[in-house]
Amino acid sequence: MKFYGVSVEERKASGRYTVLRYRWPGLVEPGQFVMARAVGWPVTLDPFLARPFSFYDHDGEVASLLFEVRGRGTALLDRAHKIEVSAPLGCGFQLGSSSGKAALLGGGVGIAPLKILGRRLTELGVPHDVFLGFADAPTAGAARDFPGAGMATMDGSLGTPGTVLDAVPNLTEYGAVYACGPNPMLAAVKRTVGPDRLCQLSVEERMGCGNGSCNGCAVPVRSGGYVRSCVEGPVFRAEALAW
Amino acid sequence: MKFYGVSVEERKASGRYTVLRYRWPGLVEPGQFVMARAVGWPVTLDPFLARPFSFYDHDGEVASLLFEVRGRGTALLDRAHKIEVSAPLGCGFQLGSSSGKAALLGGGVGIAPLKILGRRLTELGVPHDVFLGFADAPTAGAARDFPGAGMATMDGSLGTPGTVLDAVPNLTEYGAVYACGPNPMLAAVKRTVGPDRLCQLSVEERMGCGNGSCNGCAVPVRSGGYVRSCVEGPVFRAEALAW
Amino acid sequence: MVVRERKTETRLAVELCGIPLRTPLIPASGTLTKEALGEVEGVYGAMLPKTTTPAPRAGNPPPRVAETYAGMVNSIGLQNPGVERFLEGLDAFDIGLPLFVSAAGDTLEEFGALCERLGADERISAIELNLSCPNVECGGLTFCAGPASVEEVVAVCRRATGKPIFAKLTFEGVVENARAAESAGADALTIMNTIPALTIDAHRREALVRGGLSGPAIKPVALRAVYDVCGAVEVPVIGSGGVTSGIDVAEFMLAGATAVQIGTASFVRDPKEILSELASYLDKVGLDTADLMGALSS
Amino acid sequence: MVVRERKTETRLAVELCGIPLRTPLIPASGTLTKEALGEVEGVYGAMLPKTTTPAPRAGNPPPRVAETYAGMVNSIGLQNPGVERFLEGLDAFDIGLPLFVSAAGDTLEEFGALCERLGADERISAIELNLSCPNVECGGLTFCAGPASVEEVVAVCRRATGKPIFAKLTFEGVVENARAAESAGADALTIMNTIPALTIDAHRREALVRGGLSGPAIKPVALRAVYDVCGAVEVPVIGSGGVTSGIDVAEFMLAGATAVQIGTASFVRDPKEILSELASYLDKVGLDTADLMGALSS
Ligand SMILES: Cc1cc2nc3c(=O)[nH]c(=O)nc-3n(C[C@H](O)[C@H](O)[C@H](O)COP(=O)(O)OP(=O)(O)OC[C@H]3O[C@@H](n4cnc5c(N)ncnc54)[C@H](O)[C@@H]3O)c2cc1C
Ligand SMILES: Cc1cc2nc3c(=O)[nH]c(=O)nc-3n(C[C@H](O)[C@H](O)[C@H](O)COP(=O)(O)OP(=O)(O)OC[C@H]3O[C@@H](n4cnc5c(N)ncnc54)[C@H](O)[C@@H]3O)c2cc1C
Ligand SMILES: Cc1cc2nc3c(=O)[nH]c(=O)nc-3n(C[C@H](O)[C@H](O)[C@H](O)COP(=O)(O)O)c2cc1C
Ligand SMILES: Cc1cc2nc3c(=O)[nH]c(=O)nc-3n(C[C@H](O)[C@H](O)[C@H](O)COP(=O)(O)O)c2cc1C
Ligand code: FES
Ligand code: FES
Repeated sequence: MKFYGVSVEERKASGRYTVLRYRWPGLVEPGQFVMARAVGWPVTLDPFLARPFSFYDHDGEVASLLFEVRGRGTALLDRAHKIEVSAPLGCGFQLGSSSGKAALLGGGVGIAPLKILGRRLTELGVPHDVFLGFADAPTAGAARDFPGAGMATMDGSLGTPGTVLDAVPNLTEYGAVYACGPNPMLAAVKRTVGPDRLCQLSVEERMGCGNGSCNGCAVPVRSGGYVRSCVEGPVFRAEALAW
Repeated sequence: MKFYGVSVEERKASGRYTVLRYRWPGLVEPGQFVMARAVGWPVTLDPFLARPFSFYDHDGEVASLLFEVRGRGTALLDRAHKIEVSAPLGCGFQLGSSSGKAALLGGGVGIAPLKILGRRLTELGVPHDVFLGFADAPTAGAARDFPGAGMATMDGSLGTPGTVLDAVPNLTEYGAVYACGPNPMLAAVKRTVGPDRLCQLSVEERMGCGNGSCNGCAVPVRSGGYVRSCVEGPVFRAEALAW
Repeated sequence: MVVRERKTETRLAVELCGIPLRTPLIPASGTLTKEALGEVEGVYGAMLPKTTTPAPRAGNPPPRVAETYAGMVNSIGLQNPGVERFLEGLDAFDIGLPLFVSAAGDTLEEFGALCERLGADERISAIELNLSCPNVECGGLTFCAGPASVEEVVAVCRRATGKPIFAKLTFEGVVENARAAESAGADALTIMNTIPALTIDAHRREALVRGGLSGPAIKPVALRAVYDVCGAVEVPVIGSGGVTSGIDVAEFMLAGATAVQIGTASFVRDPKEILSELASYLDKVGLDTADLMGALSS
Repeated sequence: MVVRERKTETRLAVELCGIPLRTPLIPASGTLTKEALGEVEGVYGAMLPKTTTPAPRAGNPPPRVAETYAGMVNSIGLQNPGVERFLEGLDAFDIGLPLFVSAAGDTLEEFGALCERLGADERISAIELNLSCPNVECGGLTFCAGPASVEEVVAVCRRATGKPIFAKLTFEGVVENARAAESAGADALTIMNTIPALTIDAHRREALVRGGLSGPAIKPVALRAVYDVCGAVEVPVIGSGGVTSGIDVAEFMLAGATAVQIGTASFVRDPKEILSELASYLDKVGLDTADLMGALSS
């Protein structure tokens, strides 16, 4: 796996999350991801593996990531001046099939790919609404980057009390649903949306390599067995997943 | 082993070596050493072990180390702003027994402990001469910190051609010899000085812990078996060593 | 420039069971996907896809990978589409290099039949028998359990094909197993596989991945296994386990290996860098890879 | 403040073979010298000096240690002054904690005689039998070679002393050996020791240290060994291998360990930090060490 060293051009807080910007010319599709780590030589042993992050935004020249500091990998990224990235990876959201208005649902750091997705849908002239779910008000600070988005917080301190699904007034008005967040949220979205509408989910599974080599990021599929979320995903049609 | 984080206050080149200075109040004896590493959290895995370095100088408040970049550990130290040190470790040179003039012999980075040793001998009023041996002229740049020292280079480009022993005009005029350098040099010093004069050698052996716990830094002794160079040494009377 | 490149080529080339390899590097089975072949051009001396089994295997449920200090634990469970679909897709791995195939069965009969099937395929230069996967229960049989079972399975495979056979062994009892594999007719030995390990998530208080440890952490264990085996057998040894840098490759060859596999390291760095580190090392010491083999002063 | 400290004490305390330990941490044999005891006040629940043998041992020639990725390889060769001088100096380790002593012999008779000698010393609370040092050839006998030899040596020691006996096993065949040690009367098992390994200096082209790998690198291997053994025996298990942080300690206890040894990590960090990480973890999850043991949800 080839990693490219890039300099962090900007780092800012967004709610409780961090947004990093770095120069990254080329094409990026919404829902694609990067494997990233703070710079190390010749490899970092501590932590050993790079970490997957969705593209938060990309304007053709500059990419940004939005992430939550969870453990060692993100803690180091949070203070790194130079990072190493391998990208763009995976299959993103399919934007082609226009079927009316789209709903974009994000939970927690799962909001990340919705930014670039919204940008691209706007470019394509696809009408869409964004709905975000957070644990509490401080985390919900990240919603500022999504003007006009509907919002829910689990503790009820901001927006609708409950999950992101509770923030959607009428799910049936949307012809397509795009969602990213913890797997239990995605399963709930799949159940709620039902089989009749286009529903695409960006799943989160532990990764080893990020380029399809290790078979580590297995996701069970309806057709039997597992597929790799880093190559066949991370975005799947809801009906393809066996959960 | 407890490590203390300290900030590097000054870093300068000395010939091909690096001199680092950091605040270190307390007592240090010439020949004692530190275990040091670039800062890591909670431990550094890369490299894993801290590295031993002689105190180069210490004025009661500020300590300095002189080192050669050899591998990963010293490469990281060479660019670190914060380092972690455990010190002072080991038994240094015995300065008590005055027996006339002393010769201080250093080879390569083995010159390190001679700086603080010379300072202390001067304070004690012990007359002494310093002799330094280097591979070549660029390395010999480190001699600038030792005004008046005799010098030899292996390639003959500066000072006497040959080893540090070749730089000493008349070894018999010295009542005591202190030496530090690669083990083969120390063995040669021991042979040349002979059994009749006080001869102390600071040896270099691979270390695990630096505080006597691992028995890794074994040096063979005349009395049989091995002793730990980090606790019983690193300075030994030449006659005690079985080489 | 052409001259210099030629020189590098000869300098890196090795021969394994009569098969010329441009470089001594081989991807470790299960660590390089066909989708990533574009990234590794010029690095390897042979190709080696993930282990194939007679029938398709779905593999183990997630989580399948977890990180550890300087390594990772995996429990993939030999996910693969089965030998027939594997062979249909094999052309993707045919990039002009000798093609080795890793094979595993649940029974002696399966091993034999698989080797016969693979042996009949002209694209395949050699078969690596995976006798050492820690993540599958082989129908009660553990083929690496001891010299007797190793000898039995290698003998069956030997009878099934005339192609070179490499026996990939685990490090437990590696020297006895290596002797057994050699005497049963293995042409080379791949030493070693992952080490059985477990990871736990203390915060969730649950076991995470029970599988095999790989990566830099295990390098000195694999290096010892290679060294010991090279002292005990005549057949060539292929090193595998924790190789992370070009210097590591050199160490395995100094220990006696003829070729060296790169697995987990390729997830965290570009294996091209490993090859160029090896080339720099050879320049520095003034040797070719072929001279390195077993060239430890002692 | 006194109240809070008291609370931490109970929260950390464990009982091992009826011996109360203030904390579940024990220094791994061979990794803490008496000269460094001042640095570790309050950290450990018991003391455990380096292995003693009947006669003095000079140990192996240098180099004895080498660094590896996230670990080190050592080949000390059980350097020690022999049991008599060891006992003369033992008071230095008597710092008000239960005192465990590690013992090794070359023969069954030596093991028996040593246990009798140590068992007669009132300062000693328990004896850890080092059946797993990879760095000495035990007069042709490898006591960890298999369940039969483990059973034999533990039985001999069991007859020699009424003191609690811990059998320290290597990870090869650890489950069978653990069952054998238990059935021969071991009161507890220490799982595990270092893993056989080798380091090579590629630049000098020489083997550096052939010995045992320890440190963070081996943690997941030790964790699996502990987990598997805890599932197979009734006696308490003491974890050893790669423990580097308080979270690691918790993982070993979740895997079933009653107490946990700190070895190599103490060379690179202050073990006090490990204890306070453990205390923070316990605060966070709201448990005492005693509740952690084996408390994996599955
Ligand atoms: C395709 C994909 C896209 C992602 N995009 C984003 C993103 O845009 N922003 C963001 O903040 N996070 C994202 N994640 C999750 C992110 O990868 C993890 O938060 C990160 O790996 C944690 O690393 P760490 O070293 O900080 O934590 P660690 O110390 O490794 O782990 C902390 C905790 O996080 C959990 N965790 C670790 N790795 C993963 C993983 N791969 N998947 C799920 N849980 C994990 C574990 O339960 C662990 O206990 C994404 C994950 C995937 C697979
Ligand atoms: C008591 C003592 C005092 C020392 N004082 C100084 C000093 O003042 N200045 C200085 O520059 N160096 C000193 N050294 C040597 C210094 O410790 C090594 O140069 C350093 O550990 C190399 O670390 P590295 O990571 O850069 O190299 P590594 O990558 O670890 O090794 C590079 C090469 O250096 C050699 N090496 C590594 N560790 C040691 C060791 N402990 N002893 C001998 N050779 C080793 C090996 O042959 C290796 O091939 C001292 C050593 C000891 C034991
Ligand atoms: C994700 C993963 C999958 C693997 N799959 C296989 C496999 O299918 N067959 C096999 O023989 N070895 C397999 N291995 C073992 C590797 O081929 C290799 O022997 C081992 O990982 C040690 O080398 P490394 O440390 O360089 O990775 C796998 C290893 C990893 C990490
Ligand atoms: C330098 C060193 C010396 C050791 N000496 C002994 C010993 O004398 N007896 C013993 O039973 N184990 C000995 N060990 C093994 C440790 O006690 C411990 O079981 C092993 O190192 C694994 O734990 P760790 O990774 O925490 O170090 C030694 C380990 C090291 C690193
Ligand atoms: S992360 Fe390795 S295959 Fe997906
Ligand atoms: S370095 Fe560990 S005893 Fe000296």
